[in-house]
Amino acid sequence: MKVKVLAFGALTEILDREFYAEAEDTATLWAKLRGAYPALTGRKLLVAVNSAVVTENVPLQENDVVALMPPYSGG
Amino acid sequence: MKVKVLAFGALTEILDREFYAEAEDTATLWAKLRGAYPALTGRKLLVAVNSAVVTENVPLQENDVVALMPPYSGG
Amino acid sequence: MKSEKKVWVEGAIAPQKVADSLASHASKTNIGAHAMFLGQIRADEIEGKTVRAIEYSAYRELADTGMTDIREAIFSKYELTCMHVYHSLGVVAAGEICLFVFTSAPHRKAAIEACEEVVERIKKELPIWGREIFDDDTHQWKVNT
Amino acid sequence: MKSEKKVWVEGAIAPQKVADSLASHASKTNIGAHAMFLGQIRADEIEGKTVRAIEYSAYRELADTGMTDIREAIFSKYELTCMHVYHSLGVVAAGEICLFVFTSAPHRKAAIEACEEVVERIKKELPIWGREIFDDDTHQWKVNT
Repeated sequence: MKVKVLAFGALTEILDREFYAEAEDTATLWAKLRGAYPALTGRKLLVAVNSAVVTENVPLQENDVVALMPPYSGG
Repeated sequence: MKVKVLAFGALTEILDREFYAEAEDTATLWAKLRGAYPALTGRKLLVAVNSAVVTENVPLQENDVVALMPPYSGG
Repeated sequence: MKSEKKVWVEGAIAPQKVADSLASHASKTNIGAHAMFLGQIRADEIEGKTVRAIEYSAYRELADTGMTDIREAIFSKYELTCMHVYHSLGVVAAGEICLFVFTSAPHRKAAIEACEEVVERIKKELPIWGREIFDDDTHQWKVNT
Repeated sequence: MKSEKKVWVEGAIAPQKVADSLASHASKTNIGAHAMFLGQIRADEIEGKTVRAIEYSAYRELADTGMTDIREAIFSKYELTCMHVYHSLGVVAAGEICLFVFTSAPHRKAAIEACEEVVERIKKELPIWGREIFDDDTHQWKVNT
């Protein structure tokens, strides 16, 4: 599946803010990115698919939007 | 002892805001006033002598200032 | 920081005072959090009559001492940078502000908790009385809950 | 009262916004208490460098949903009259305001508790990130405690 990936916060120093990737589920996507960018290893991460936070591995559909988010630090 | 009496809040509808009275202690003062102004009977009261709140009957000195105060309602 | 401050305001507290007080803290860059409380006069309906204003009076001498006690206790208890309190005397109309408590601290917990404690202590400990004036010009004395 | 509100402010929140927001509530004469929280950028010193600003970014779509959830939960839990929240995006300098939470209610307990809960939930639940910019133009990503 080709999905759109959005990166936020400190992750934007390693990844582009927005790019496309191929993956069947969110766990595979993150594993692939870690393989390509070793600096991602060990990072705390929140994942949202189509603007809803997911807490487990979820299968991806074509054109899904996957957000990769470090811990929040607003306020 | 001649003392200066200050009345506050709802008490000012019964007593003058400021007047002089003769009494040996705070309990006697209040009893005298109740005798003269029956509308005072049963009123909740805080008493201060020379700008310090007193919670028991205290003897009065000549020229003391006695404040008679209903429950506070600021804020 | 613990010095005497002017507490009493004749009539309503202007909303602009809140902005001005806040703006004056921009140079204190160790502050991370401000907490504010504002009391506003409610147009309560009581037995068919509506409160149109409250007239506040105080035993100033005792209230000033009480405010100093509160200030000192709050500064010993919380890690605060500043604290400002304004209370109206005289007539304040419904919809207007009669109390403004403003605490600032490096971190939010101290500012928030101090602000709330100051509000509670002011209501409980300061010799201030409110006379509720109704739309037909009758009145009754306010009772704090 | 529960309708969508504008939350995001480009750059710092002006102190005047606080006065204007407060003044606009004078006509709501069922309000008896306002609670406010303001976050201000601290010039923290970290390893000899001083924070001169924080640059905020957010995942807007998700943050808007989160803010709607918070608003609805707070209005169900507390007897509130209004609630306003403003959060900066972009660069906010040390000493400037980056967060403004404003709750109003007939009685103080609801206003104060709601305000504190909103602040905590915003920090915990909204996808916002702060990049601390030092005086030598290096930076680090803020971590909420």
